[in-house]
Amino acid sequence: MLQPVTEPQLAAFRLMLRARLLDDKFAALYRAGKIHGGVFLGRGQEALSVSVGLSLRKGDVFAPLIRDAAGRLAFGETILDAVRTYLGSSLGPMRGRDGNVHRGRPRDGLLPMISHLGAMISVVNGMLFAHRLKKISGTVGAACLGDGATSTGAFHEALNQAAVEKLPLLMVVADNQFAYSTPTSRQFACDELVDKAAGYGVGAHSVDATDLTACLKVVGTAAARARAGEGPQLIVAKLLRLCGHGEHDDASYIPPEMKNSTLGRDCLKVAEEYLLQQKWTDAATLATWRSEAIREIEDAVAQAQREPGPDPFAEKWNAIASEHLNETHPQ
Amino acid sequence: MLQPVTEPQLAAFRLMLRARLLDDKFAALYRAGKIHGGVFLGRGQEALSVSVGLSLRKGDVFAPLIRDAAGRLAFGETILDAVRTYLGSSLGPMRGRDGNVHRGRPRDGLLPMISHLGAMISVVNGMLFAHRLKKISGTVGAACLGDGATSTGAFHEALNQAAVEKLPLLMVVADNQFAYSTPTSRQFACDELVDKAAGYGVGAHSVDATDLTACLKVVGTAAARARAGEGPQLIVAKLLRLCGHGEHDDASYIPPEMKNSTLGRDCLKVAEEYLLQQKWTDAATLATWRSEAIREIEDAVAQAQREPGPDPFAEKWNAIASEHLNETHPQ
Amino acid sequence: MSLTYLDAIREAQAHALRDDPRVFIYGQDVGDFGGAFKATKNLAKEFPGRVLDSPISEDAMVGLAVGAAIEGMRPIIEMQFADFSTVGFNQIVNQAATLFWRTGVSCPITVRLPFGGTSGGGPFHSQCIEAIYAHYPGVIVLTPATVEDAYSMLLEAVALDDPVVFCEHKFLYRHLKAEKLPSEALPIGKARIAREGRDLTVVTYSAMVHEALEAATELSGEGWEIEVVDLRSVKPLDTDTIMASVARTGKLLCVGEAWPWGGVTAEIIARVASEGYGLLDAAPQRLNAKDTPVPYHPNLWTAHRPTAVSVAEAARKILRQ
Amino acid sequence: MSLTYLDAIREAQAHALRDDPRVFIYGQDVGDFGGAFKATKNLAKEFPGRVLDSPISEDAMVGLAVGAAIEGMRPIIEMQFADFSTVGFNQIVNQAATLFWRTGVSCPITVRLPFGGTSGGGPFHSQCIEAIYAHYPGVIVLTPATVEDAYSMLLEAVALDDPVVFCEHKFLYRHLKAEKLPSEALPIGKARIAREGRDLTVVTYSAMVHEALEAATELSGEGWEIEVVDLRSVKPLDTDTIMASVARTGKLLCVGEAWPWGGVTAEIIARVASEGYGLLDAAPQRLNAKDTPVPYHPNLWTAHRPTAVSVAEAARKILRQ
Ligand SMILES: Cc1ncc(C[n+]2csc(CCOP(=O)(O)OP(=O)(O)O)c2C)c(N)n1
Ligand SMILES: Cc1ncc(C[n+]2csc(CCOP(=O)(O)OP(=O)(O)O)c2C)c(N)n1
Ligand SMILES: [Mg+2]
Ligand SMILES: [Mg+2]
Repeated sequence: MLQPVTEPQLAAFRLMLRARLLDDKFAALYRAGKIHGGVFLGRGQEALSVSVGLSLRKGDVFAPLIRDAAGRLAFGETILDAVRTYLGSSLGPMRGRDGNVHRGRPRDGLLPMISHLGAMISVVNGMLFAHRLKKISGTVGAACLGDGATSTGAFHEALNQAAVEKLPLLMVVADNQFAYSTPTSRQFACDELVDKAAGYGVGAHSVDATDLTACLKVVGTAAARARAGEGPQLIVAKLLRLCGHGEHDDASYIPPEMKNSTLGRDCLKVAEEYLLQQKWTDAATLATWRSEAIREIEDAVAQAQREPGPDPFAEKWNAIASEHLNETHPQ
Repeated sequence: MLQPVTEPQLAAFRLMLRARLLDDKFAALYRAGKIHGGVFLGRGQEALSVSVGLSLRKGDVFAPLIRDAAGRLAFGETILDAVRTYLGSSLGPMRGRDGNVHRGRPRDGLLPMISHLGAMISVVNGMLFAHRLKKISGTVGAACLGDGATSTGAFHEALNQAAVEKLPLLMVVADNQFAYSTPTSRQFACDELVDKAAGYGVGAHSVDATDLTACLKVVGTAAARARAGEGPQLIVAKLLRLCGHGEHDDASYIPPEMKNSTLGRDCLKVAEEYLLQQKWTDAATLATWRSEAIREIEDAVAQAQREPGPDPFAEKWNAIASEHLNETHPQ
Repeated sequence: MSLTYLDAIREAQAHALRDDPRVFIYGQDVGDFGGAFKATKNLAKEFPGRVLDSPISEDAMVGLAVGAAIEGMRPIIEMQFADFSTVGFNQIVNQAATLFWRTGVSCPITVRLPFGGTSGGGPFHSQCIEAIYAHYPGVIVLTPATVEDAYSMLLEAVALDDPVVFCEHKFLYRHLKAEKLPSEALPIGKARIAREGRDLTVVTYSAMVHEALEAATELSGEGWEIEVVDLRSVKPLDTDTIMASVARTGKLLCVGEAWPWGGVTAEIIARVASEGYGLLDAAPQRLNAKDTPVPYHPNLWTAHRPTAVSVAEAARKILRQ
Repeated sequence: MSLTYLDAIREAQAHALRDDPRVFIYGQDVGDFGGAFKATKNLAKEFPGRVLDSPISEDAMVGLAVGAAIEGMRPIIEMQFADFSTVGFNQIVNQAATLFWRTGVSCPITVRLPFGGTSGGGPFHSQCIEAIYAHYPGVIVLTPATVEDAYSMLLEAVALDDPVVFCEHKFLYRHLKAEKLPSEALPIGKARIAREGRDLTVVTYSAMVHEALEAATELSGEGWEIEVVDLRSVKPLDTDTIMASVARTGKLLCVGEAWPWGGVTAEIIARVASEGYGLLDAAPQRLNAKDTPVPYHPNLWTAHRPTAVSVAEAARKILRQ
């Protein structure tokens, strides 16, 4: 007998599943040589990422990083935007100018990351700061980061800036044990990354990122606190990256013991088992969800593949917005 | 009846006094228009600074900042080096190429700061790291910083780097309540800067910088721990800057209540009273020290003023060390 | 009433804050203190909540500005010295400068850089680093040389839909005076003929305009008429005005206070040589600072950067060919 | 045995580590993993404790190198991509580059920048930013174009007493092959005539040397003999070799993959125009990437940077004058 489907875990799981299947598709396309450049997956990070996306509302700000397919979908990014960007369609949000995970729609609060780690956080601050100046209240902004990127000066300056301005920033750190091949022991020396919170004077939250229920709860609480005006909230989530740094990387440096530990659990599997065990859903429903998602993804891929790539002759080769200057000073 | 003069406070006080008098002289020269560019004083910060300098030995590394006249003298910098640099003598360590507080002798472990705040810390790390590679053990390095400079990305990256490498770094933060005119409330939001230590996994030490005895003890302990291989030590010292940011600044933004608080005490006066009260010295001795220091300073100034400034025609206008390239590729 | 270049910068900011609710100022000590150079004096009081002290975090300062710009604001960032912008460099050239091209969303931020040499400034408080910004696509780089331009170009910078690096020369801050602020101005992207002449074109910008003018006065005593072109904006560059001047004089000297390699002077000579080759009747020359850090001591500093004397000397060499 | 450009870089580092106990390597993932591009493959194992993973802290990475250099070491820093060096920029241009001039103590560090465009790289993994480093006094900037130069110039870089920014082109990493490593080489600061010709001098560097050579082959079919000068080092620049070539051909085309404003091509044209004006019998020209971020999509990327086709086209325009 199924419980009412209003359990938040259910909606979250469905998004995670979609994200995983989307990632799987990108991996397949990569192997088939259909994608230019790198492919970066969020495998194992979906529970955290979806929780972040779901904690946000319209009007909020989201700066995902490379492993946030789930959070993006939860925040409202379409599968088509993702696929078009990966396949370089000129109709995608980046028009072939940028690719893969470097996509976004700033006007909708979804920031397109630049590659420099840590650089998006202060941009989120700026948007939240502008909200304050414009007397828009009740919004929050989430910035995602990895364990490795906590070593950047940009992270430090931005988190401190948010703390000084008491901005409603969710600083989400996915401590997935590796920065590319570099283990955390070569990245930081504190016991836990969340120990940094006190040094900035921000809220501190830890969570097991393999556990969807915990993620929803902890991220939700943090978001509520930020929204209530309690200032920035640092969330540190622990997990293991269940893929290579990118699809070019076999991650053979990850020790098997780690893979076999609780940390190495797949949050999607854990959540699925939990939902089934709670009888909130059943295998048939999950199969339907899966096939629906696959169809949507396949449709998007088929569509994007039919779409034209960018045309260098039609391209406006102007980096600046001031049209009058482009006219008076052509390249 | 005087106690034996081996009390470390006595030697420290004497250096503080020399630093204060040297600073006073620079201030006077500045007012008289005899100095090109800015003058930056350590007034009120001598107890901390001298403690850092005294905690170091030959072979150690010291990266002083703008308020470290006392520490420099304690580490072995001569008054003449300071005066020559401020007066632009071509015989000084910077040969008129750089001035005022931007002086040092890297080969002697005394780093000449670049102005970019936070930038010297990782350089100290590099020297300590080289010691390790060269199998030199037992050395430490001290890097000084202000409350304001803790907001720089450079500080964060370097302290984290030292922690990861477990380098014997003394990270000395003088929380003197202001960064130029900016109060700490606009600089950070943690309760105490020392709360940052846990987030880096480094030793934590707080001290009242108006109290010489405390400074000597706390800095000495921290240095001993670093020297014993316990990794970086963060020392946060509280005081009030008893001067302008530079001598061009009247610091009228500092509230009188703050000046009149315990924080606003002059460490030199406090130390003097304590030494007299302990009967470790007497007024006559102090007067002698003072006049000896003044004489040395005046002699140095007289000498540097007689010395030639740099000659632009004799100057080698080459920024690179590779002589063969300078020859084959003259400017 | 007489206004300095610095007053003009303050007034332009006051004007922008007054006229446009989207404008705010963010930088170290810009609030109650009014900035290290007093360029924001009294503005925090006049415009409460819109002139804010930042932590010493150049990277985050610029990042915040970009975010605010995405939300439709028009932030002005003050760097305490241009030299320190190197630690905010990434956010300027990779975040702000790429936003419009990548997303179609414009990034109207103005980053004010107090730049250039003053006596006793030394290696880290004197730099002229306009070229490193101009090298990147997506950035407008302005270098006003007069009180009037400091005012009107800063206003225009704030109004532009692109990231602007506004290089204001510290040496000119209190040195230059004008009677009143202009109500009209050349648009950004147009160079100005600062002095007309027929024998040689000197193309320059910022503080060096005044050295060039002084040299021109000196040379007029020797019978030479020097035309001085003040670029005003180094990116975009007004190639047309330069070319027209060179067409008249046939001779070109480019003067810059920055280091030589890849500086404004190199860019201009490259343009004139490739696009206006036939206009030249002598080899174009350039005069820059020496290729070393900027020295602290006035003896060295005066020899390091171009001055009226060295400009005149370089001009004579070309004229006598 | 056949060696790639990447192999050459690895071998040079192995050689330096073997011969000189002062050498160590520090960078993200350079240790057991062998680096993002495998340029340090197996070196951590071969040289225990001397090839170390760094945190993601470009500023501190360079700072550490400077400190170690002061202590007499010869550190090699690997940036994961040149594009990320912007956040280590300050330590390179203001710390490392000024040390010798300020103090007389040399600063022998080598900063390796995997740079340049590859298909699908996009705006932040493709940049050619040699010019921003070359603009600053105190830095040597190297841009090897061949397997042999990648090897010998990296060895020389490590041996030099100055900070070296070593720009190794990612496109060449696996693309170029050689039979063996050289035992002799031109010194740094000397350009190489990559192909002799009498009709036009094409001055270029790094990956563009190969585009220029391809264009030259194509043009030889049309009866033109193109001389291709491979700069090897963009600072210092070998003006003599360029001038001598231009003296022979009378015509100059400069090609660079970097953005145009103030790039290597501007610097070269400025030098030739001012020092070798009489040698030219046509306007010198330059061909660069377009002045926008580097596009991700191959369609755009191919149009953004110069290629053999566009080099040939630009050359024809000059030749037909
Ligand atoms: C400033 C900067 N330096 C280096 C890189 C190259 N880089 C890209 S991802 C990565 C590892 C990131 O690790 P982490 O932050 O833990 O995130 P994860 O990949 O584990 O999600 C590195 C070093 C970069 N993008 N930016
Ligand atoms: C990166 C950088 N930004 C700005 C400055 C300009 N600046 C010089 S000193 C100073 C204030 C420093 O305050 P603090 O760190 O508290 O040291 P204190 O002067 O109080 O000793 C500032 C903003 C700088 N030197 N470096
Ligand atoms: Mg990670
Ligand atoms: Mg302070």
